[in-house]
Amino acid sequence: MKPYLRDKVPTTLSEIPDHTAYEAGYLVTKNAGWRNIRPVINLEKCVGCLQCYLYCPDGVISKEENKVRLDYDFCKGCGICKKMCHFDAIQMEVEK
Amino acid sequence: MKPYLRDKVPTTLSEIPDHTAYEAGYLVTKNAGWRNIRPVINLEKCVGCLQCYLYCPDGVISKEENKVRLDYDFCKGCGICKKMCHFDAIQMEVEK
Amino acid sequence: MAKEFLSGNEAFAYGIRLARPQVISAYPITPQTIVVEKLSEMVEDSSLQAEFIHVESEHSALSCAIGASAVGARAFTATSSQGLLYMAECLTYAAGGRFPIVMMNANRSTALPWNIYGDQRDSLSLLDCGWIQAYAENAQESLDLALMSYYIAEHKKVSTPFMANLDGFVLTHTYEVVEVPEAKQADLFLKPYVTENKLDLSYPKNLAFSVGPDHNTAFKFKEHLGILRAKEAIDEAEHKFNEIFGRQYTGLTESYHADDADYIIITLGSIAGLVRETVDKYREKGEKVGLLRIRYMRPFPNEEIAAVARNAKAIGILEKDISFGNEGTVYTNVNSALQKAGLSIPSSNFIGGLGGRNISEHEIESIFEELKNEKSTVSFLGIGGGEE
Amino acid sequence: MAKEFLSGNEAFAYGIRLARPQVISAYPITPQTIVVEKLSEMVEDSSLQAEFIHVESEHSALSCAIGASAVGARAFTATSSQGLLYMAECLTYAAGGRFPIVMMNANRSTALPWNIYGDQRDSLSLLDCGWIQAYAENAQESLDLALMSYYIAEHKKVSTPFMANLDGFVLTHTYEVVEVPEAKQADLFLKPYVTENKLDLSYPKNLAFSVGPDHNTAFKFKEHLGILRAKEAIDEAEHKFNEIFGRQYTGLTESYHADDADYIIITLGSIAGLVRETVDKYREKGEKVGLLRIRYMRPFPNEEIAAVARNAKAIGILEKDISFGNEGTVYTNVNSALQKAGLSIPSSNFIGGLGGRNISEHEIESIFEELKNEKSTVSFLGIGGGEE
Amino acid sequence: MMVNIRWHGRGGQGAFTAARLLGAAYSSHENKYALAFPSFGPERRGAPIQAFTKLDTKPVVNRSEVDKADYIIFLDDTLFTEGILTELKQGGKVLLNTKQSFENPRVLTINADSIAAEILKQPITNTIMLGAFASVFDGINLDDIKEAIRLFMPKKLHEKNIAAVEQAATQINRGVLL
Amino acid sequence: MMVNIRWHGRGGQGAFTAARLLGAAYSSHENKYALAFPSFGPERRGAPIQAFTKLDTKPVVNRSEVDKADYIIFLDDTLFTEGILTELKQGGKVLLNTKQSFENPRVLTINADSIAAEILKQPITNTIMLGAFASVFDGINLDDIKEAIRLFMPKKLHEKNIAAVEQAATQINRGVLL
Amino acid sequence: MSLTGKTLNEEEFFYGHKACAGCGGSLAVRIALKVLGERAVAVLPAGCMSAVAFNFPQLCFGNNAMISTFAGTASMLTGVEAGLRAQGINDFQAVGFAGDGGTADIGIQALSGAIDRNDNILYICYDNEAYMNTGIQKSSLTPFGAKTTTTPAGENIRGNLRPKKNMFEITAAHGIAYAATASIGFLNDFMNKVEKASKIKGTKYIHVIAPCPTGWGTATDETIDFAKEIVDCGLWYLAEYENDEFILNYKPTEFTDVETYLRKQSRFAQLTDEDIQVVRESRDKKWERIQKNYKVK
Amino acid sequence: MSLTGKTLNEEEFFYGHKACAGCGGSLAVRIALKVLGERAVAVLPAGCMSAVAFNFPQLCFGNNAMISTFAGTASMLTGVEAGLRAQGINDFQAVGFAGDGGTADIGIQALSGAIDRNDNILYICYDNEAYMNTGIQKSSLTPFGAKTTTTPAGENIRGNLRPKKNMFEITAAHGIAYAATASIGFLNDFMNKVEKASKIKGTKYIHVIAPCPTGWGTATDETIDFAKEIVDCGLWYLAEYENDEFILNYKPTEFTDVETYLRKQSRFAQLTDEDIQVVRESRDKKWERIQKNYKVK
Ligand SMILES: Cc1ncc(C[n+]2csc(CCOP(=O)(O)OP(=O)(O)O)c2C)c(N)n1
Ligand SMILES: Cc1ncc(C[n+]2csc(CCOP(=O)(O)OP(=O)(O)O)c2C)c(N)n1
Ligand code: SF4
Ligand code: SF4
Ligand code: SF4
Ligand code: SF4
Repeated sequence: MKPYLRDKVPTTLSEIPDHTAYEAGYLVTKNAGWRNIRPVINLEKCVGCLQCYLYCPDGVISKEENKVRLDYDFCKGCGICKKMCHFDAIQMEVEK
Repeated sequence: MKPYLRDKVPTTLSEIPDHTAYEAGYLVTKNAGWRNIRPVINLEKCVGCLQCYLYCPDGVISKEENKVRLDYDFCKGCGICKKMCHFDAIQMEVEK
Repeated sequence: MAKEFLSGNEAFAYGIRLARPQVISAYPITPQTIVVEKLSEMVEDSSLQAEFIHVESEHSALSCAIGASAVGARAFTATSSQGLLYMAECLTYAAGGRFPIVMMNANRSTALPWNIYGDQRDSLSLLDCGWIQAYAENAQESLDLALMSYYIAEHKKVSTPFMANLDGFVLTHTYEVVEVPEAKQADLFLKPYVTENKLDLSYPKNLAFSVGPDHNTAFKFKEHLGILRAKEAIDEAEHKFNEIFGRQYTGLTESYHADDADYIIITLGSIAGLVRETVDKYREKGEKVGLLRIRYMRPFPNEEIAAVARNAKAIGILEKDISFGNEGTVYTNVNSALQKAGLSIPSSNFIGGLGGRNISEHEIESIFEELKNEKSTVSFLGIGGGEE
Repeated sequence: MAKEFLSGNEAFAYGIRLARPQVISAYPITPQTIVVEKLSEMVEDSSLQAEFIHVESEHSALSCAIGASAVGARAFTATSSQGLLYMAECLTYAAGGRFPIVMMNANRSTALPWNIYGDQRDSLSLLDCGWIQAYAENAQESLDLALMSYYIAEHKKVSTPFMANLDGFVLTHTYEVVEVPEAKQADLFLKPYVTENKLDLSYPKNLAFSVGPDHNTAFKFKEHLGILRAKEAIDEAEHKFNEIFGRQYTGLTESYHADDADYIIITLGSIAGLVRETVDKYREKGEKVGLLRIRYMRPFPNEEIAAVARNAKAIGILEKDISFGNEGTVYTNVNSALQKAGLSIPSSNFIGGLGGRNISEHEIESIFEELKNEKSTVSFLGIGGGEE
Repeated sequence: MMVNIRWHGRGGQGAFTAARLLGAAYSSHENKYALAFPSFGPERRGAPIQAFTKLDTKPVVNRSEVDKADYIIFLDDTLFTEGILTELKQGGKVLLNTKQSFENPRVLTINADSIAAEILKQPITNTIMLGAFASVFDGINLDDIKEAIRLFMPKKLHEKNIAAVEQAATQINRGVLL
Repeated sequence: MMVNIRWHGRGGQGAFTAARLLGAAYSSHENKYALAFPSFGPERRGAPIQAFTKLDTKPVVNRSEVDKADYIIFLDDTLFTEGILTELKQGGKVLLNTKQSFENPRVLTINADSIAAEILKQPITNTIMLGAFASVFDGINLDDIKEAIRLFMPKKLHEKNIAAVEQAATQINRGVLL
Repeated sequence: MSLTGKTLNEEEFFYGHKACAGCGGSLAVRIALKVLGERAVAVLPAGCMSAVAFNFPQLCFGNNAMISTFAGTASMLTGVEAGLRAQGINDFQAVGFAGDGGTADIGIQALSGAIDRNDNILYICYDNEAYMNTGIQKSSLTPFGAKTTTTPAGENIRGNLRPKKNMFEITAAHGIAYAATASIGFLNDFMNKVEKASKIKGTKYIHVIAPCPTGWGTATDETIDFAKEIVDCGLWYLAEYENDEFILNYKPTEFTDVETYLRKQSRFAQLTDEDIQVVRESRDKKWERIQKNYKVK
Repeated sequence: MSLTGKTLNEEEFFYGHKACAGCGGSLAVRIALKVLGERAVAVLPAGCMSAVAFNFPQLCFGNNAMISTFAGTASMLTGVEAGLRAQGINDFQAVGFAGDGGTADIGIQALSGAIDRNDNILYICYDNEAYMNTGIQKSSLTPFGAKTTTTPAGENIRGNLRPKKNMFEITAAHGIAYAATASIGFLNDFMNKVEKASKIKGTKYIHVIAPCPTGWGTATDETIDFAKEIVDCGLWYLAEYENDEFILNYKPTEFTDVETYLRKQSRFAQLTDEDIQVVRESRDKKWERIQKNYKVK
């Protein structure tokens, strides 16, 4: 199962589990703040070779209709995807 | 240095060392009591091949004038020396 | 129930078999080995269905037990002395993770100097690590504790690992008559382990995680509550145990003529038998002395101690332990109980049995005599008091 | 003396360099790493002549130090938290062998849950293992302790390993102004290590041996005496230190307006600074409150505590620690000191800072307010009291 | 009165080095004291991090991170949001490395990136922001900062960083005027 | 009154097994209690060792090795010296496996080696000495010993050992008459 | 059928973690879990990968996962595997992900024990060549010449003086059921090895090179490049051990220059030409032995 | 000149100890010390050899010697070596004597670390094939089929099911300076290996088979016979590793029957003919590999 953002952040004594055990894949913060540059995919150029999908350390690129899609909530802007794209379909742009 | 029997057995609080450190090779008891059979060397037959000396686990056989000598204080009567002697110079005898 | 002639180690192994652990991982160390050897025989002869893992060290023994417990299996390990120290990291880990593992510890002196005989420095030096700590007096209690331990450890309110301590050699290697319950009865007493504290293939979990400054206290507080609540679970277990097996235990402590005594020896483990016999002798002479045997060091019996001490003129704590640079650890704990209860009575510490030194009946008598001076002192049996 | 802007870790490393250890063996762990990294830089740049050993674990780190000390070399190691627990077996070993190794411990919470921040559960849970335990308040004291530690540990009457504790992050990673003594002066203060407790090629020894029941107590008693006598050695060291460097320390404890105070907070480590400031505020208002800072947990300052508590109406023990199933360990020890001195005054336990939780000035005030109730309670800062 | 400075940067940008240099520079004087510390924990490359400097005329004993700061300094404007202003004490100021300009008088800006590119030839702005701070904050002067750079940074970096710091001091002044 | 029995043998001779069988046999009865334990520590092959049995009509609580014994039993006469007699309680007896004869009425002898050779076909004398003890000590009868052998020894050893025990019981009686 | 981006499980199991931008280790973990799927039960010791993923309430594994003690990866895996099996559960894969320090130093006792028992577990060492989570200290897998905080480079010493321990051959010397080396620069190879391993019963060990931009002093977008180059220049190799045999999976026709590889990383900045020659020679010596003892596939 | 009974140092350094009669381990320690002489500084972990020799006030080493923690043989040796060197002392030999359990199980972390650092120490493992001091429990060097107290033989299981870990090849896979196997049945070979090792700088590992009559269930006078036979029947071999190369020192012209070897020991009493066939086949497989990978001298 892919970890995903939850609404509820356990904080009170009773919400905190009795054991160091909790639901798998429970996310409460994003990683978008890590970026000062962001990858932008040019879907025109993308041929769906999936190299970016495969090599993204954060797994934020997913397959979509023979091309790829990027989850900016969790992309850290490392630039690997751009480097892996042999079709020049990804550009890194400065964050605003 | 070969460990050897000492007269003094430290027992009082002041004789006991301050650290877990003491003179090397300090013996206060013998092992003769371990034996119920004892090796007896027939010096006539002994040719000084030193196999018993070499293989005695307790090191109680020493070289002496081209033959060997046995320290009964520490021999345990295992019988290895007898087995190692190709010249039948060692016999195991029942202890009294 | 069958009557058998068993050593403490064997009795404990019989109790563990009745508890049906699913994973056993242990590493040999004198004087614990027999319990593990017995269990491996039981696994071999199929009288116990368990995975028996030959681990490479005690750290691995407890790590393995933690892994097994983390998937919801009932796990057992056993160790002693150096082994307990070598797994210290995992002790804290298991406690913080609230894994109800049971461990038998054969109380043994710790190096240096090396010594394989019984004293209680090993377990008492790790008293703070979050485990329930019980001390058995004899082989029967060892067996019964083994069975009860899982009931208590796994209790929903408790979820805390359990260390059952048996005095090395004088208890672990000494044979006596033991009643061995039947498996059927044991199954009535102890149900299979059910928990949400586990990795679960149908409901994935993340376990044994990090918690930052904000919430860390909450986890530690809950861990503390868990072990405090063991007290109720112990009462519950002992009550049920009595119903099924007809033997009643007495909770965190056992009082023997302590309630109305002027002079009380507080102690733990197998030496209590000899103290009890000595109390009888004094009582025959009409002297009001008593024994309070600590059965559990954690949770600590603060109330029980205060209750008997309230009427006493002096108490003596006899323990096989020294916290270097201060005093015996049991003594420190008992003193705190008195202090919190506002009881200002003389209490003295008698440190004995270190490295397996024998504690004689005569020495126990001399403790009672010493208590009559109504002073607070710390002394080593056989050596005496402080520096001078 | 040069004035430098250093973190606690760096200051400690500077102090160690002045002490000229011959063998350094350590394994990385947050928040200790910096002290080791600094020392490796010093070895690299030749400002320190020592063998620097990259060991494979903390058990090996201390084993290696023991080996070095066993041939008469001055040895240093450092660790924290999990690392301290992982080497627990060697702690007891070094103490029983009377090897005057110095170790810096960066106080950090212990897993589970994982947490890298500062609390004192690591060292306090291993209080009984026979080491001298000191707690520094700030970077200057860290440096000075590093240098004094060898003087004390190696003192003929002491021969006991020394653990210097620095609160993780708030002390180890926090930069402040520190006076750094010069090497020449330091050499006046601390002489090379000379001992008979070593393997010696000109006079062979057998070390680290076994001792059976008969004599074991004697060794344990001597070990106990050694650490008790550290008190004199500490006084001696601090006196000499003052002569040479012009800074005077105050032995096992440091009293700040505690002698005539009605309400006293007893605490240890870096939080003392904030308590001191709070005491100032109360004193300005004319309220008689005070601070007793414990500088050494072993040997334990029984007399010092009794002396200030004698005139107090209530005392509060503030510590970053909990012994699960009972109370904070410092509290237990302090209560025993009171009990032995026959002082029946209310004492309360305030457990704070677990897993690096901040202790605020406001909370310190609330402790003083709570003490005015003159009751004995145990509570967790931020959570409160017992079960309900 | 204690002055609290909070630094914001990303793992790898040197925010803590600046915090430390500031503390060292300030406390080099008689009767001036400082504490400096990073936000604790492992610093992950790219992750937003903080660092702290506390300055006072008596020894600083409160070792905790403070909620309300006198100055909040950003090495990177992608970390800045207006919400941060609520974390300022009254009269407190934000110092921001940015190309943009802000209307808010509590936000002082400087284009540290361009100074860095020009003088340091590297996108490292920590000492530049330190220089900017020194010219804004009365309690410290530029020479102390330069001295700290000489004492605590590798020798080969001295010259450039001192130049950058000087440049920053002039530019932030302009920033304030905006 | 408690009866203390001490066994002397060498590592590997089974002295402790005998001690344990005795305890089990005795305590199989209502209101009879026993403790049995070896001399603690690793048992080295060949090394002289001891084992202990304590018998009583109330639970035995004293777990320590006793200095003075009611019976001292030797599986091997090379371990015996006359000095040992001082470790007997008044009225106490030594049981000795030996070919020799002793004048001392406190020393009861039996040639267990020959019984072992004859019946067990192995030089193991522990059960034989146990049988001898049973016929000397009133508190226990031979049947209890046989039952303990059946319960605690591997099945294939039952028959021979029971035969050996019976033989021993008759022989030691003769020994006493000497 | 061999695994590729197209055929790989689309689910993500390692997501939202706080690893550095461009972290190679996190890619190794992510990909391995995609191969193993939801019935992977993961154990991670202290180290970057656990530190970035288990910060309650931010829990970044979608499958079952737990942190182990630093020394206890393999022994906790053993317990997990035995514990599930003891409950009659068999369709799962117990997998460990440990760093180089956690594997080759403190964790080797437990790993060696698990291999010796032939426990049915998969142990993956992501090798970033130092203790990274604690801030780049030397481990026994730190290569010769690398600067770390405990092997500083200065006037007297130019970084780490010891060669890299060969965990692959050490596990092979245990007679392990399956061992392999890999690199995240060659993901298809890695994926297929993980898949192959998951189908073998007994203990499996995969050692995957996973560059760490933070510790190596490289740009975040170069991680994969270095993971490729280290193989191409011959300082790492792709191989397997099975049935008592070593197999080399890939032999570069010609090695690229190690100097190029080294000079780009700031951890090697201080190396002299002689140092680099030492690296080159030890590489050649290693390849001689590979040539001799490995079957080339 | 090779060492023999005639040329060996006449001094005894291990004397008066309480090892069982006929103990093979004690012979290994005794002989090694006679080779190394009075400047040997010995470290022994918990185990039979320390347990029998260090009972204050009965101290049975004539040279400098100490007990280490069970896991800490190698790391304490490292400290001893570094500590003496730091004091300017160089003419000594730091030597460890550890049992099979202390070496291959709990001690392997420290041993692996010491080899990795190439510390100048000599580590001798006396292998009696089980944890003997605690009463014969299985270690990872217990051979297939052996009965121990933790691998009991009964209706369901016939003793230990796992093969013996190969410590010699594991240390070799570390690229150790020198490693060797030996047996106390071939004392001259053992003596010469100890002597050779003492002259090599760096880490040296010697693994010497040392039968234990108590644990093997054999007569006290047969110790040497078994130590010979285990080599003659091919279940053990005499070899060295040096300069990246394996060398076989001795190849029996024809193997004696393993069955004869096994049947005489009570630890193997329960083995069936099929079990023995398994032993035979695994021996042959091992020798095939030796044939292939070892240089025969
Ligand atoms: C017993 C113990 N010692 C030390 C540590 C501290 N520690 C945590 S992670 C870590 C570094 C891990 O390095 P590595 O295994 O190489 O993984 P990486 O961080 O590089 O991913 C260390 C030393 C610990 N948690 N436990
Ligand atoms: C940490 C630790 N665990 C367990 C022990 C107990 N112990 C002492 S000696 C020993 C057996 C040693 O076996 P081995 O290393 O094979 O040597 P041997 O006794 O066979 O000579 C064990 C398990 C210990 N001393 N320390
Ligand atoms: S920049 Fe890095 S994290 Fe973002 S999508 Fe590309 S590879 Fe993934
Ligand atoms: S019998 Fe054994 S101990 Fe005695 S001399 Fe012969 S070999 Fe040595
Ligand atoms: S330090 Fe290295 S290994 Fe750790 S998270 Fe960052 S990039 Fe990954
Ligand atoms: S048990 Fe074995 S190894 Fe130990 S002393 Fe006896 S014969 Fe030697």
